[in-house]
Amino acid sequence: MPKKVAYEGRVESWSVMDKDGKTDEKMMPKLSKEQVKEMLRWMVLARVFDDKCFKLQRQGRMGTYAQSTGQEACQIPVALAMQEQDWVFPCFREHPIILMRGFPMAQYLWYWGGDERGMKVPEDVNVFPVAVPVGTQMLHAVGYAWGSKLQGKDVATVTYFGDGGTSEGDFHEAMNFAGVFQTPTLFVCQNNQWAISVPRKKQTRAETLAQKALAYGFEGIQVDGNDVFAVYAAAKHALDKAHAGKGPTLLELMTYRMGDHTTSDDAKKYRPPEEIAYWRERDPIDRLKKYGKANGLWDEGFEQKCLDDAVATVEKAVEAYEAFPKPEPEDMFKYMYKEMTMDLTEQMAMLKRWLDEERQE
Amino acid sequence: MPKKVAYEGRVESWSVMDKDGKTDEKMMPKLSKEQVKEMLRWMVLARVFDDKCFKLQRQGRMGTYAQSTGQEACQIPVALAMQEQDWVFPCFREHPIILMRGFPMAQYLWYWGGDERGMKVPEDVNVFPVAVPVGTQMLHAVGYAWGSKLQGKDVATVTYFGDGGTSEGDFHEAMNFAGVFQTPTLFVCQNNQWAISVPRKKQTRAETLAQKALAYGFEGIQVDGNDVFAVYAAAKHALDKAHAGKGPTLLELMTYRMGDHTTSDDAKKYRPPEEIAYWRERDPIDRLKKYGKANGLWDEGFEQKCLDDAVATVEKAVEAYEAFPKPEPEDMFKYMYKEMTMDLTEQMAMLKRWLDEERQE
Amino acid sequence: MAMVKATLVEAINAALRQEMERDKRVIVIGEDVGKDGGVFRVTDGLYARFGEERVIDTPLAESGIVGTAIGLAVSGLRPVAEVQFDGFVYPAFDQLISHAARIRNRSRGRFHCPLVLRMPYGGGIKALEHHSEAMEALFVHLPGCKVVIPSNPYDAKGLMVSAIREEDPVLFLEPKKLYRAFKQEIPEEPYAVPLGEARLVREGTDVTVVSYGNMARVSNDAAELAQEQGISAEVIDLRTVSPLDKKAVVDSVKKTGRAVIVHEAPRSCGVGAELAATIARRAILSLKAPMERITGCDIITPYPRLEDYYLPNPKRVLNAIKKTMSDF
Amino acid sequence: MAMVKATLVEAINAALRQEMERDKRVIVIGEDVGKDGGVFRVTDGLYARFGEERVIDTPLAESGIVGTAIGLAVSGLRPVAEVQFDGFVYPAFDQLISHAARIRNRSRGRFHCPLVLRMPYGGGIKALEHHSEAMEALFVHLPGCKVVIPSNPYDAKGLMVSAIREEDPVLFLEPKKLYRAFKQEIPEEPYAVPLGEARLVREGTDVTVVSYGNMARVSNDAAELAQEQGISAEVIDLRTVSPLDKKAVVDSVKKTGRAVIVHEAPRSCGVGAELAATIARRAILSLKAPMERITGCDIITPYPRLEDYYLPNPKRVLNAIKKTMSDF
Ligand SMILES: Cc1ncc(C[n+]2csc(CCOP(=O)(O)OP(=O)(O)O)c2C)c(N)n1
Ligand SMILES: Cc1ncc(C[n+]2csc(CCOP(=O)(O)OP(=O)(O)O)c2C)c(N)n1
Ligand SMILES: [Mg+2]
Ligand SMILES: [Mg+2]
Repeated sequence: MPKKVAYEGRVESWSVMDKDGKTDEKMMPKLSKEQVKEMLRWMVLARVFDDKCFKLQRQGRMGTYAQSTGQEACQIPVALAMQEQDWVFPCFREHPIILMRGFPMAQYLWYWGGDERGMKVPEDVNVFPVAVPVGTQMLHAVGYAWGSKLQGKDVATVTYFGDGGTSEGDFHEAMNFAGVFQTPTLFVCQNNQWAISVPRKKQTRAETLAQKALAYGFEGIQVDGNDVFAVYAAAKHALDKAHAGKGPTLLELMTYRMGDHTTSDDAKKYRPPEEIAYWRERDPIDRLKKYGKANGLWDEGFEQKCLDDAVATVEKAVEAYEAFPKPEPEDMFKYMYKEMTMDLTEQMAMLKRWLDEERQE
Repeated sequence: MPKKVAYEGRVESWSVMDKDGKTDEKMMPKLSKEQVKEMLRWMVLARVFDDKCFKLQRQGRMGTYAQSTGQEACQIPVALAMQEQDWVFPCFREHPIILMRGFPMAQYLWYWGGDERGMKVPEDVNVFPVAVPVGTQMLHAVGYAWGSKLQGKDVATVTYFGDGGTSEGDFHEAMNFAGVFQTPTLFVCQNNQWAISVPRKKQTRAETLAQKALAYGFEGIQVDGNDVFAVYAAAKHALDKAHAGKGPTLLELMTYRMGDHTTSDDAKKYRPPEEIAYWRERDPIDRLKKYGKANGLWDEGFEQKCLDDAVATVEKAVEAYEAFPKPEPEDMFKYMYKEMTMDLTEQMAMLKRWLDEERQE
Repeated sequence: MAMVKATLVEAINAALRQEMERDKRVIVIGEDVGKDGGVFRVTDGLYARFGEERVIDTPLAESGIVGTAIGLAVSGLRPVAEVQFDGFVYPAFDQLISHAARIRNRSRGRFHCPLVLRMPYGGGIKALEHHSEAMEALFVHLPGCKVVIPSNPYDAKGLMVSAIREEDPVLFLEPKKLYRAFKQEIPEEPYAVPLGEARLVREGTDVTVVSYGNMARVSNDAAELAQEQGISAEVIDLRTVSPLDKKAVVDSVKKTGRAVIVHEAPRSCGVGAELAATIARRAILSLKAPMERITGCDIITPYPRLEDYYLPNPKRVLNAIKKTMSDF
Repeated sequence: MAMVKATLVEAINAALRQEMERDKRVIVIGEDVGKDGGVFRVTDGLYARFGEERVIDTPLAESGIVGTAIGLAVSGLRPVAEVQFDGFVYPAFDQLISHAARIRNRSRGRFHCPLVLRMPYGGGIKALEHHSEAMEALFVHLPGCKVVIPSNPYDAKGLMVSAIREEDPVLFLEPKKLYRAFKQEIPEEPYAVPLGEARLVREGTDVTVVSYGNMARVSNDAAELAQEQGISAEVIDLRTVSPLDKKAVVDSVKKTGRAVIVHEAPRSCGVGAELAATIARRAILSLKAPMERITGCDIITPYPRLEDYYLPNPKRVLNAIKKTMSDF
């Protein structure tokens, strides 16, 4: 009758490749040569895209932008592990996976350029709109997965959030609903060590973020998030479970936000340079390049071609982005409801009058 | 480099006394004979109070009421373990601890009779008002503990909530803030197996509620909540920690809501009678009585006196409750702000005019 | 058409049942909506009839209910979610305002959210704190949801049918006071009452009384008292406060020249303010007297002992009607 | 009195610093308020000056910030909490409405909640979605909080000093567009501008323009344009929208006989509706023309590309002013 153990839980930590690109064969997931090359191509494209967006913002050609540099390996392998019918419910730093899931790049730029039409997701792209309020999107992912399950559809959902996002009440409610209804949902926490200026250790007292899954009765795994192979293996494991009806999984991907929080932020105010140097040595693209070279998957020519192709793709998208005509003021009214209400019709007319009057003077 | 263990956590389960009142001496907390008797006295009083409130409601002499019968041992020992300067932040089923902390019984009845003056807590009673919105009060307890700590005061806070309450986002945010700021807070979850008609196992997939503490990096303990000694031991342990600056603790007290959810509910619609029978055999008062008798702490005369005293106390309080004059309509306006705004002054005058007009006709 | 006598609870229950029969995408979720049938028994019998895959008890978490309902809706279902009491909608406010109300606009029509969020609404039943709120104005002010508040079983059923068939989020606020207050003959078959159209409860010539929910009944009682005193009051029941049928209100005031607006929600920035502002803009030249607003005060809804003082009643409305009869 | 030139950011920063020096119970909490000094740098330097026990970065959780701030306040401190942007206050809505706003009333004065909740407010800076909201009406409608929206550095400092010294919760909404728009001479020393008193920005005789926040500036610009056209507009800056200084507004309209109300929040059930309803009740006989409301539309605040169409501007206000000049 004395003290007994009522519960024991544990969290594994997965990594496959070290910082020099050497892999642990026992842990190495099955991936074809072509798949590995595909990952490199997408990661390079994402990096080039990111650099370009940063520059566009600085040149006043785009609005506030949140860079993903350094976090590519948290996303590209997940896209690879997903089935076609699966959905992504992103936060706002998920450019790599959004693009790899087929979102047209030029249109995606419209969004960051401040145009709602950027989030008129094409019908065949299984991505939900960018969610700006931190923590809110996970519930949508759980609801979508739950709904698919109720309809007998074999669809898993993947939702992204940061270390900071785990503090919001909605994270808790999403994880709990996922556990209770055993929804096929993969929760991907990109633990990039910072929520703007707040370091991970001030965000929660928990030793790992992965262990938060224990509170909901499902599996959490901590993964080297700058290691494409570890991320792929963990995502595959979680998605296989999801598709097999075995419920949700939380992955904590250990990574680093290499840039400022957004183009409005100046991380120098709060981050030590040593930390950045530490993580620069663990750059996910460099690691994959080392692996590829050491294993005879590619040479420098291939890498250069990845880069050249990426630059060309991005430049073309930017051109299309900038050529896009301005939205019409009517658009502000037309999508409030399926049919415009009388009030909105009147207000739209009123606004038109105002605009006419303003133009006249 | 392969799979490593990133985290291991465990939750203990504590119990001291079995259902027949036999205790495990190794686990038995230090309590004087007088303290044990005090616990019985208060538990009996709480039970008598509860029965009376139920009847008052049925007779139309009081409003909707939430019974605490069966959960006395979750509260009385905690009050005993608290220091005088500590505070309670209750939910709505905490009559036993609220009364034991010194809240005048007649005034407490006003609250349940639908009169705000019932929650004008006396200056020397360290109890925060009843919180009706589930899950919200824990944040206040954490804030109060945090504030006391910042002011260098040695105050711990105790907050109560149910199994259902653990599902709200605010529970998560409260637990997380408590962990991060290491506030001297005792989280008491009365797991009475039901949240109205929703059984514990549909509330969360977690095997225990206590393990939810692991997500915030602090200790959670599952305790037999119908065992005064186990609850006392666990509360004392947690409060000693809190006062020693060692942060928060979560206790999951395993108990049972013997009555309906409230006087508006009919639990027969959703609960099996066997379950009630099972728990009736584990009644916390009966168990303590058996212990007291077996250990020569008291005889039936003492028990009868507890009961008689309780009845007398409650009857007196009910008399005072019913003799209390009606509140004035002005009261609705006077406590909105420290000073009434111009608008409120006008609205109060308007209301008075209305009432005059209504009376005239 | 076969008719049945039904309370408001029964009318909504029938709408839910029939729509669930008609369309298997319709599901019901919420706290205690299953076996228990909801704390007011509005979902009674649905669990037995449709099973636990379509009538689902959720954990106790309102943001979770609304947030997952958004996902359910986007996935192709038509969730009818319940918040157990009006006062507990606030935890879900962010999901409602930041997501349910915006998904169509944010995605320029690619996604939309056919979600009905039901909740027991308003005062008058002497309940605990937070169980008697009237917060409709929040959802009138922040756009993207429609907001329905029925005043009788007939409308309740028809409006619920429409709400379920809507392609956008609808808040369906059910006046607790009316749940079992009276029965009314309603068609047994499903029928739709359109959202956004006020109902003329009673024709009159001297003054227009605009209201909704339980206050529509209070207003009608007041109109009857007024009739006894020779005043002919026209009573308009808005039925939905978003969209607001301003035309019906303005036309009536243009006819009568006087207006009394009645609601139980707090006064400042309430629906009454919007109506008064609208009338002042569009019918000011018709006004023969200042408009009167009979509303809740700008205070916390009082507990039962003071509640009767707080809630507008027929006498109060009658006095306002009489006041408008003294012209400028 | 020594004067300094300050932006709105600097003015609020000075108020915070000086009040923290005066009263050691004042603490600052929020996301990134510490080393980072807040995303708009409003709390810049406070962390260095007062240390991590008084300037505290919290986890990313708005309900947690407001909920614990309530406890902090009741424990004897005077928290100044920050929500990082107006659009992120909704997760804290329940704690604000159900608790901060009610604790005094619920306990009949035994407890109260001296909490200041600051947040960057409103549009005009071409920000991402949810970063340009104007949701003040919610807190005017549901009572228990005071709501301040300054339009210039002088008022901002004085109002912040008052807010911190208040015994009840104050929402302090800081117009982003004005953060660094201009500098103004303000006293170096602390001074208090009382809550609930409007400011007469500009006297006039023909029409009253009522506004607050950035729109007070827009209104003043419009008044200048009107002046050029021979119209004398009186401009009132409400400064606090709860309590509302209705007297100032009504008195002015009684004088001018015309009213234009300007805000950037959505129109329906906004502060403008309340003002129009109030004027229609109390000054209707003085009105020479229908009132005009120039407000945001009942739509989701658009993204940067369409934002300029949405936000009221001086020309729009001028046109409304001119419209009121054509009498009935
Ligand atoms: C509800 C809410 N609060 C605050 C913000 C402002 N904000 C945007 S991102 C961010 C930090 C997010 O940190 P994390 O979740 O770790 O994601 P990361 O930015 O590191 O990818 C904050 C505070 C927001 N967008 N939503
Ligand atoms: C936010 C909120 N949602 C819903 C309710 C209605 N409600 C009151 S008590 C309750 C169940 C509470 O269950 P639990 O937390 O287990 O406490 P217990 O009643 O069992 O003591 C519900 C759903 C509420 N009061 N607050
Ligand atoms: Mg982060
Ligand atoms: Mg329970």
